Formats: sequence, structure tokens, C-alpha cells
Amino acid sequence: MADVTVPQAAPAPDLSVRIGSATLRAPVIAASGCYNKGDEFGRLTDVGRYGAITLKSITRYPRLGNDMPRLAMTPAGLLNAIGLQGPGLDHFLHHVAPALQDVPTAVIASAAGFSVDEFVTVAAALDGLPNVVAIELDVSCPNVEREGRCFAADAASLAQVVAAVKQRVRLPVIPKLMPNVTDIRPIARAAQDAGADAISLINAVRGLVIDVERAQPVLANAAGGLTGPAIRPIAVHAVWEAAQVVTIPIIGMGGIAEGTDALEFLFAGATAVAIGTANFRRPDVHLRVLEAIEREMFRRGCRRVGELTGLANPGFAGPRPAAGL
Amino acid sequence: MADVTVPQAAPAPDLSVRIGSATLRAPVIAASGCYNKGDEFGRLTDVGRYGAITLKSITRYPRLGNDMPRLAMTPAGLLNAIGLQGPGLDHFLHHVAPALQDVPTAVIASAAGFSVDEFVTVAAALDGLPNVVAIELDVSCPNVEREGRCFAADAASLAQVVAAVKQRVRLPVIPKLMPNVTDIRPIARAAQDAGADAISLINAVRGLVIDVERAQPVLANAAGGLTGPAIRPIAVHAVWEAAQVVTIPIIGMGGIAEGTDALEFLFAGATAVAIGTANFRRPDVHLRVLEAIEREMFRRGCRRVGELTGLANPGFAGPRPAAGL
Amino acid sequence: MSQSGPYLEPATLVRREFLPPGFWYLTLRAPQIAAAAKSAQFVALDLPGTFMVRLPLGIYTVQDDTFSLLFQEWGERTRRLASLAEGTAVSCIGPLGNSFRLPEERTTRATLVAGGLGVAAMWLLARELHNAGMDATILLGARSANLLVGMRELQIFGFPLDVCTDDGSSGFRGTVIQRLQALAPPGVLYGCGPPGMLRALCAYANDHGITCEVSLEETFGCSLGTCWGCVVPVRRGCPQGTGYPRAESETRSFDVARVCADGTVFRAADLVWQT
Amino acid sequence: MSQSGPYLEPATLVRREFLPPGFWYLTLRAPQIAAAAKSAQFVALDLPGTFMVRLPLGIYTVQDDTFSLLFQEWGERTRRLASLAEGTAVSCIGPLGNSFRLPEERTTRATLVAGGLGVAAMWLLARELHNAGMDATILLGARSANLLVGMRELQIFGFPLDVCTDDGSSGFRGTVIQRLQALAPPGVLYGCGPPGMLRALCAYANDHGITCEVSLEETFGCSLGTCWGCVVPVRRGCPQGTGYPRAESETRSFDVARVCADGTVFRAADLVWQT
Ligand SMILES: Cc1cc2nc3c(=O)[nH]c(=O)nc-3n(C[C@H](O)[C@H](O)[C@H](O)COP(=O)(O)OP(=O)(O)OC[C@H]3O[C@@H](n4cnc5c(N)ncnc54)[C@H](O)[C@@H]3O)c2cc1C
Ligand SMILES: Cc1cc2nc3c(=O)[nH]c(=O)nc-3n(C[C@H](O)[C@H](O)[C@H](O)COP(=O)(O)OP(=O)(O)OC[C@H]3O[C@@H](n4cnc5c(N)ncnc54)[C@H](O)[C@@H]3O)c2cc1C
Ligand SMILES: Cc1cc2nc3c(=O)[nH]c(=O)nc-3n(C[C@H](O)[C@H](O)[C@H](O)COP(=O)(O)O)c2cc1C
Ligand SMILES: Cc1cc2nc3c(=O)[nH]c(=O)nc-3n(C[C@H](O)[C@H](O)[C@H](O)COP(=O)(O)O)c2cc1C
Ligand code: FES
Ligand code: FES
Repeated sequence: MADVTVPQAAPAPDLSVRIGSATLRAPVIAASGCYNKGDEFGRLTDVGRYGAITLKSITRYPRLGNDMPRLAMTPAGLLNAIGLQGPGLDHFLHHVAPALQDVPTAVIASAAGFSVDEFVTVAAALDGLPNVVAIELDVSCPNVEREGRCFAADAASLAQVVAAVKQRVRLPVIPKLMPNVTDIRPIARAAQDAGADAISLINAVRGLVIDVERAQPVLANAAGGLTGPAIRPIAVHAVWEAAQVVTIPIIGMGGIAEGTDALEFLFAGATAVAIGTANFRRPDVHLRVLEAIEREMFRRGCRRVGELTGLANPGFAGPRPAAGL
Repeated sequence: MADVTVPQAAPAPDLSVRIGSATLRAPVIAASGCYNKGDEFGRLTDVGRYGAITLKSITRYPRLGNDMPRLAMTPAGLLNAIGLQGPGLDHFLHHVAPALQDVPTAVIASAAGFSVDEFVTVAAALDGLPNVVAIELDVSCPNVEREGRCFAADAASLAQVVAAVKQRVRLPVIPKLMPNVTDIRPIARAAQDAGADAISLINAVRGLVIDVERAQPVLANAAGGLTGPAIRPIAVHAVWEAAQVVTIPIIGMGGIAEGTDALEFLFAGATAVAIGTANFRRPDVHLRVLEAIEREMFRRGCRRVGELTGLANPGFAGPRPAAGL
Repeated sequence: MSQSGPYLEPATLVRREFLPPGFWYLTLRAPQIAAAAKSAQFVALDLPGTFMVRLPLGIYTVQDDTFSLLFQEWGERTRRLASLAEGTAVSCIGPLGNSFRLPEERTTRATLVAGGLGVAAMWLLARELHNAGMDATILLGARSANLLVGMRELQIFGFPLDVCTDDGSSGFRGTVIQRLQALAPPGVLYGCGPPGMLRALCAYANDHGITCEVSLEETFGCSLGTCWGCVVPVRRGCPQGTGYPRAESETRSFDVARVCADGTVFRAADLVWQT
Repeated sequence: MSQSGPYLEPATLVRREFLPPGFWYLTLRAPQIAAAAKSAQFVALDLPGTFMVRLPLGIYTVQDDTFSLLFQEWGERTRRLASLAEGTAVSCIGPLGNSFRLPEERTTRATLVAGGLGVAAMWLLARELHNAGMDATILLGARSANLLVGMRELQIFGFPLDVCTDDGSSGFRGTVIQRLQALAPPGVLYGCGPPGMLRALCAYANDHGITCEVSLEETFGCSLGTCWGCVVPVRRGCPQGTGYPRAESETRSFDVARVCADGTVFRAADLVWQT
């Protein structure tokens, strides 16, 4: 009744981001191949606060994967050659997919394939599974030998896959680009032009480690994919360049291990980030990164996390949300 | 007179390697851009034991280089954007070149350029300078903006430069390839087919680091070249792949910081190795690496260091020296 | 996921002991992990430095709210661990992995076969057998006497310790497998140690129709079962295997299982040893 | 290359002292470096860990076969250095860089201006002036009293210490430049400190026609002059600059010089301050 000024609590920061038609509750995602459905991390973190978890890439047919060893430590990095091990699409749909409804956050399903048809078949089957809000296309896995180049290695074949998948899938489609290309820009641009709703980058960088004692590669597969902080400058650069030529959201990843690392990606032009390798060391890394992002929003007076996107990149081509709204 | 068996000393291991018509006394070289003429390291190491030192790349015209900062530390790596600072060819010939005769080992001169003509002019002028035994072509420096791609980014323009330089230069010509290509093999092959006497790989990997505090790239140039142990698996992989398609010698580099690192490159297929960044931490790294190579030769009973080349690479295409000769 | 872990728990290094010629025995305080630990389980340690993956080490002994580790300095991570000062806290995840299964019949005579540091998996098993009132023999093997570790702690259960050294410098001269062949066949076998030894042990057990479980090691990434970096080949149909259908193009006749999450303990009858 | 170094010498940490609120004063034994050190020179330290480049730090004081460092924990390398135990040996390269030049006239009155940790470059200079029987005033500036460091060691030469703090919590309230402007112009100026302060100092000196030398900092790579990672713009014709000819396309009107090898000391009249 009396005219009292009630001190207003600052409105909670808005951490949500949009990836095509999907809205994620936060801009921090578990990267493909490092998380299964998240059960194993259950007690060690709080998956419910993640923006999404990305499933390990699913192939049309079952794959036993590569021989052992599949992993090697490198300076500030990890080299892996798992070889897309997985149950194949049918087994996945029957035995794994039903449990997706128990995942406490959004799920991004990842499709991998060795032909356009395989991609379309797998992606179409994943469209509409419980909790799945988007389909990532692993067009870049460097571990698997294909005749000729990977799909992500040239703009034309990438565009072909993306366009074909888009025709059959209603959920947002997110091709995941690989860093082993001469110029990421035409590839990123081709993805957008073919209808991609967002792009993920980067996948692992090709590498090889030799066991000098045995005079043999450490990995049974010889070459593998390099991940972890060692590749972070390469990944930030890729996001920086892609963000100057596409207007769709970018999911940045590669070597994020703490909050400032994630901010580098956002400032370079990513809308969200994903974390893979660092989970192996710190199962709660996603939460730490989320908190660092919140602190940065507070420090800069941002209400929506999207205001951080592209902040350091003068050529950022994406939409810049008006600050402070 | 009496019939006495004199115990024979084991013959000294032969560390020398051939790069085209040049013979280096040892397979360990100082990488371009990290060593000037070696004077600064005079007291801290023994340059006389190196196989060679590579000069900083020389351009046709003087260059002030990029603004500061030019350096940033990264996990197990270093990002640099020097911007090919240098006096230009004429000044170099008059004021620096005469002192090359005091360098206590062989010199590899490095030519950089922005057109085929510039490469030919610079390389031809370096041919025949005192102590210079080979000409490296920096067709890959990632720091300098060129119209379109770098020469090392596609096989055709690389072949053009190499062929043009070969016509005017008698010393061995060594194009230095860059890792930022979709497939190193056709590029390496094109270098050989155009007459290259050897190839160097890899140059720095493109990267970018953002200063989160200032929301700006750390380097004034934004992007830079990533070097140091972080990129070693990438470099070893590049050597591994190139060694399967060329028969000319490969000078391997990228992240070598100790003996076993150098052995990885030799085993992958390199004839010699070069070291850049690690000198900043350990000025005597070349000597340590040399000693490790000698120990490995002893351990494996090799007389000539060439016997180590390609040992771990079943597809090694180069000449395999008969062991134990 | 079981209710008894894994926990993400800071473990305080309360005691470090160097065991010549090159082993370390560390005691860490971590109440949740100590309370939950069962035989053959391991912890994954996050060490200071730029290591991308945690170091997996078997839980050796458990006492009150502490557990111990027994290890050798192999490479950078074990070297770093050995260098930590008492009082330091190390982030641990554990206990991880499955455990040895005790025989259903109380009267079954168990033989525990440990090669070298494989002994690290045996103390908790010995305690479990002891608590169950069962009888057991422990075979310990090493290249030579000075490389025998773990006897001090294992003795307390009163089980006979049968020592074998390759060079005869202590106990039986020969491998634990040769020793085993010289003894009456046991009712059940448990093994941990280097791959060559385990392979021979499994062959022995399979030949003689003896139930045998072994705890394996591999290069680990996540230690939790999510990265598929640590698989071993297992017999098709093995309940620990993936049980995937087979692609037509697949020429390999086995399934695979994750050592970290499906193991580390596997039945000898289920393992496929590749050449 | 001069005969007095640089040396690659293991330096033993003989004493570490924490100076609240956040500074460290370390004493290291390294006879060759200690014997050769001159004003404004620095050492480059190789710290344990995965750092790609050595940490450059000014040589603060020298006594017998030891020298000292005065620094703040900025990032990973300074943190690592501060964490080393007494008795540890650290690989050092030094002394590196050029030095301040003493005035030719013995009667010239020198003023030494140090901002914050810039004081680290001043002790050896003060000693050199003292040994030459010259007169000097030392101006020390910091944001507030508790951030003033180095006075204890500088006092021993008997030169007047004139303290300035931004907040007036000790001595003159204001910057060292404001203080300078309030005093009679000195015969020669020497400066070390943050870039803003040095820029103002150079402007003051140039305006008043006073000879002035300043010691600069930059991000270093090699610390030896080979990587060209640490350049600053200098007036064309400056003897420390590259002296390259100019490309026609070059729009910048200065030369550059390497702070590590051509400096760290430059004449105020030679420096070009970019906006
Ligand atoms: C579940 C599990 C439990 C383990 N428990 C123990 C334990 O209780 N005690 C213990 O000492 N170790 C144990 N290990 C092995 C231990 O994890 C490895 O030794 C570890 O990889 C060493 O890490 P590092 O960084 O020190 O050496 P790395 O850098 O990983 O290896 C250095 C070198 O040593 C070799 N090497 C590493 N481990 C071994 C090994 N076990 N045998 C022979 N050569 C090896 C490597 O091939 C490499 O050449 C266990 C491993 C697993 C998976
Ligand atoms: C010739 C020379 C002499 C030096 N002498 C001294 C000395 O005697 N005492 C001393 O304390 N420092 C001195 N420095 C500065 C010291 O080398 C840097 O502080 C060093 O880079 C810190 O390394 P780091 O790995 O700890 O931090 P970094 O990881 O390199 O930096 C961490 C953060 O701190 C900031 N930062 C680093 N240094 C400074 C600085 N000097 N001022 C403000 N912000 C900074 C960086 O921008 C970065 O954001 C000297 C530098 C040079 C080139
Ligand atoms: C063990 C492992 C398995 C991976 N499997 C996949 C995969 O199946 N599909 C995929 O798109 N990316 C896969 N990746 C790549 C990651 O999703 C991510 O792009 C990469 O690791 C870079 O991020 P990071 O440095 O945070 O790990 C895998 C990475 C690792 C380490
Ligand atoms: C500061 C710096 C400057 C460099 N300048 C050149 C150059 O002028 N020309 C060139 O061909 N390579 C240059 N390089 C690349 C190195 O020669 C080498 O290829 C690369 O650093 C990888 O090796 P490393 O990891 O041992 O440093 C430079 C590298 C660094 C770190
Ligand atoms: S280590 Fe990752 S699945 Fe076993
Ligand atoms: S730091 Fe390398 S030239 Fe100065």
C-alpha cells in the first residue's frame, strides 16, 4: 500500500541459444564420441545443465572399430583412432534409442556414413527419436579410410550430402567440418548454401605418433585424430575464419579445457561450444565452463549469451544481437 | 712381426646425409626464422656440429614485418606472426652475405616471394654465396597475406615456382611445404616432379589465440603460425604421408624438442630434421638430439644414419640404404 | 550405474614410501572410495601438469578411510605421482571397473596368480576370500627376487605365499605358470599381471577346464566407458562384449569389450588373444 | 658477441622470500652471470613444465656469486618460478641485453625513475653510479604504498628515495611524472616501468631536451635476438634499429629494433610510440 521501492533482483542471465529450430538451454555441449548417452558421468557432473549431449556417430552398419592401441598421449593432446566403432543403425534404434528419453537434456544425434545414401538413411532414422533436437553429420571423421577424400574435404561433395539429408530430415542439420583442408571458408559456405542449419567445427586433426622403442606407430591404425588443448589455436582459427563467411550458428570445439578457452571460441564467432577430451580429465568441465561464461556475461553486462558471440572478430558475419536487451 | 690380433675400434658412425648434391655433416639442421646466422647462439651451443643452419627467409624487397605483439604461448606450442621481416635481397647481399663465410657449418638459404619472378630473382642471387649449400623455398609462410592461396596450397602453382627456380639455380632446391592442405601427397609429388631436390615439412600450422580479457586476438596480425611440440603429431603424419609418395629426401620438422622426437621423424621417412622453437628453451637442443641419434644408431647397429630413415613406415618410397654396410 | 560409486573425490596423500629398486607405495585418504572399493577395482587420478587423461591405478590395500597404490615409475604420469609431497590432494575418480567373483562353493580352493605389479589387484581379493572364510594360495612371480613386491601386505591374511622368480633368486625358479603346472590343479584361478603371463594362465585354465578370471590392463582414455579407447577382443556371446550384430564385411570373428567399464575382470573362457 | 656472456648456467635457488601482497624476491647462485651482470640486463629462465619460451626477468641485485630477482606472479611461468623449492637448479641464460650508459660528466645529476617492478632494473644502475662517485635521486612510483617494492635494497647506496603513490598513501600523491615536473630538471634521466609511464617520461625528457634512457619490456620468444618476435618502433637512423632500406610500399615511417638484443635500453629520443 505504501509507496516502497522494492529492490529488483537482476534478471537471470539468458544462457539459451538457438541452433536452427532447436533451443538449447545453455551454450555448452558434450562433443561426439566422448560421452555415450551421459550415464557414465551421472554422478560426477550434472548433465541436466548442459545445452546438449552429442551421441557417438552412428553408422548404417555395425563396426568393430580399429585394433588396439587406439589412444596415445601427445604434448597437450590426445591421439585417437577408435574407428567409428558402433552397433550400426538398426541395433541402435532398437536397443539404445528408447533410453534417450531418460537423458536429462537435449540430444544431438550424430550420423556418419560412407556414401550419400548411408548418410540419408541414418539421418532420416534419427529424426524424431526421443529428446533428439538436431542431427550432426560426421562428414569429417579422419580415422576411417575412404576411397578418395572425406566428404568434408571438398565443398561439392559436402554440399551433396547436406542437401540430400536436408530433403529427408526435419530437425536442424549440422555438418561437422574437419580442419584438414586448405581453406575452411568455401567449405563452410558450401554447407550453409546447401541448407545446413549450423556447422560444427572442428573435428580432430590428423596426426601420427611413433613408438621409437619399437620403431612402429603407437596406434594400430598408424594415423589418428589429434584432440585436446594442443589443437585449440587451430580450432579457434577455423571458427574465426568460418564466422566471417557464414551467418548460421557455429558450434566451436577443439581443446576446450576451461572457461577462458570456451570464451575464445564464442568471441571468435561461435554460438555454442562443445567439449570432448577434457571430460576425460575433468568430468565436471562443462559446469566449470558454464560458470565462467555466466561470470563473463555479468562482467560485460550481457543479458543473453549470444551477445558474446563474435565479440573479438571484426569480420563476424552472423547476426549480432543488440546488446543489453 | 708377431701375429697379434689388434682389437679394432668400431668405425665412427656416419652421420652425414645427402640432400641433392649437398652433403651435410649431420642430419640435424637449425630451422628457418629461429637462428639468424647462428652468432647469437655462439657460446651456448656448438653450431659447428650441426648439419646446417637455415637462414631466415629472404624476400626481394625489405619488410618491416607485422606489428606487435608477434608472439603468444599456447599449450605445448608457440604462435608467431613475425611477417617475414627482413632487409630485402639487395641489402642482404651487401651486408649479411659476406659474413656467411664465418658460419662454422653449411648454410641453407631460404627464399620467400610473392610471385614466381620474386622467387627466381632471390633464389638465383643466393646461389653461390659463401657456405650456402642449398636453397629452401618458403612457399608456405602462413603469416603473409597473398592474393588467393599460398604457393604451397596447390600443386600447380608450387610446381611452377619450383620449375622456374630450378632453371636458374645450380644448388639443390628444397621447397618447404605447409601443413594447411587437404592432402599433402599430391603437393609433395608435384614438388618432386617439378625437379625439387628435397622437400622440407612442415612449416607452422595456422592458428589464432584470443585474449579474453581484451576480447581481441593476442597477435596484432590476428592469425599466426603454430609451432612447437603441440604440432609434432601433425608434422610426423605429414612426413609419413609424403614419404610414401616421393623418393627425394625429406627434411622433417615441427615440434622437435628432444632426441626421441627427432627419431620419430627419421623413422617416419625423413632423411634429416630441423629444429626451430625448441632452441628458445634449450639452445643446445641440436647437440642433445644429435647424441640421441648416435645412441640409437649404436643400439640398432647402424653405421650410417640413413639406415634409420623410414624404419617405421612400411610404405616408405625412398631409397633404403642396405643396412650395416 | 551402481550405487557404490564412482565418486569424484579429492584424495589426500598421507604417506609415500619408496620401495627399492623402483616401486612406490602411496597411501591416500579418500573415505568414499576406500569404503566402496572391491577387488580388482581401480582409481583414475588427475595429476598436475598437461596430461590429457587420468592415470589408472589399481586399488591395492584399504584401511579405514584410506587406500593405497603400488606402482612403478613408467612414464610421465607415474613419475609425477611419485613426486607429489605428502599432504597434496589429488582428484580421484573411483572405485571403477568390475570385480573378481568369489566361488559359490565355500570349499573351492582358490589360487591367486600375480605377475609383478599384478599383485596390486590381489590384496582386496585376498581380503574378500578371507572374510568369506575361504582357503587360498597366492602365487607371486617376478623376474628376480628384488622385483618381488607386495608380500608384506599380503601376508596378513595367512594364505600361503608361493614365490617364483625367473632366475631362481627367490623361491621356485621359473614362471608362475610353470609353478602352477607343478601343483595340483586348483578349484578356481584369479590372475593379474603382464599380458604374456595372463595369456598362458588362460590357456592353462582353459586346457584344464578350471574357472579362471583375469584382470586386464590397456591404454585408457576416459576410464569410464565412454571413449571406446580400451577395448579387447572377447568371444562372441560373452555377456561383457558389445553384442553388436556383425557387418557382412567384418572378417574378425570376435566381439570387443571395454576393459575399463566391462572389465577389468574377464573370464579366461571369454578372452580372445590375437597373435 | 661480447666476451662477458651470455652464459648458459644452472642457477641454484638459494633463498626465496615472499613480499606481501604479491611479490617475490629470489636469490640464485650463478657465479658467471653474477660476475658479468650490468645495469638493465636480464636472465632468461627455463622453468620445469611445458613452456615453449624462457621467462625473461631483470637482474635486480648482485652479491658475490649470487643475483636476485624481484617479480610478481603474472601467469604460469612466474607462478611456477615462485613455487620452486630452495635448492632447485634452474637453467639460466644471461646476462642478456645492453645496459644504461653512465653520463660522461661526473657532475651530471641523474634521476632514476621506476614505476612498480621497473625498480628491478635500477639497483645495478644505482651501484654503477655509486661506484663512479656520482650523485643520483631515485623516484619510485606505485599505485599505493603496499605496492612499493625494492626500497630496502636500493637504500644502501645512500641516494635519496623519492616515493610517489597514485593514492597518496605514501610520499607524494601522484605519478612519478607529476613529481618530476615539480622538481628541478635533472641532468640525465633513466626509466623503467609500465609503457604508459615510460611514454610520459620520454615525452617529458624530449620536451625538456634532457638525455633519457629507458629499459623496455615486450613479449619475448628467443630472448637472444634471433626470432624477431620482440621488436619496437624506433626512429629511422637510430643505431639500434635495423637500418633496412625501405620498400616503396611501406607506409610506416619508423625502423624497428629488437628489445631483447638491441635493447632493452633505448634513448627516449629514438623511440616511436604508436597510438
Ligand atoms: C586398470 C588399470 C590398473 C592399473 N594398475 C596399476 C598398478 O596398480 N600399478 C602400476 O604400476 N601400474 C598400473 N597400471 C598401469 C599404469 O596405468 C600404466 O603404467 C600407466 O600408463 C603409466 O603411465 P605413465 O604416464 O607413467 O607412463 P606412460 O607414458 O603411459 O608409459 C611410459 C612407457 O612405459 C610403458 N608402460 C606403461 N605401463 C606399462 C606397464 N604396465 N607395463 C609395461 N610397460 C608399461 C609404456 O608402453 C611406455 O613406453 C594400471 C593400468 C590400468 C589400465
Ligand atoms: C627484459 C625483461 C625483463 C623483465 N623483468 C621483470 C622483472 O624483473 N620483474 C617482473 O615481475 N617482470 C619482469 N618482466 C616481465 C615478465 O617477463 C612477464 O611478467 C612475464 O611474461 C610473465 O610470464 P608469465 O608466464 O608468468 O605470465 P604470462 O602468461 O606471460 O602473462 C600472464 C598475464 O599477465 C600479463 N602480464 C604479463 N607480464 C606483465 C607485466 N609485466 N605487466 C602487466 N601485465 C603483465 C599478460 O598480459 C597476461 O595477461 C620482464 C620482461 C622482460 C621482457
Ligand atoms: C575418443 C574420441 C572419439 C571421438 N569420436 C567422434 C565421433 O564418433 N564422431 C565425431 O564427430 N567426433 C568424434 N570425436 C571428435 C570430438 O567430437 C571433437 O570434435 C574433438 O575431440 C575436438 O574436441 P576436444 O579437443 O574437446 O576433444 C572424437 C574424439 C575423441 C577424443
Ligand atoms: C619465430 C619463428 C619464425 C619463423 N620464420 C620462418 C621463416 O622466415 N621462414 C620459414 O620458412 N619458416 C619460418 N618458421 C618456421 C620454422 O622454420 C619451422 O618450420 C616451424 O617452426 C616448425 O618447427 P618447430 O616446431 O621446431 O619450431 C618460423 C618459426 C618461428 C617459431
Ligand atoms: S578408457 Fe574410455 S572406454 Fe575405456
Ligand atoms: S625475443 Fe627473439 S628477437 Fe627478441
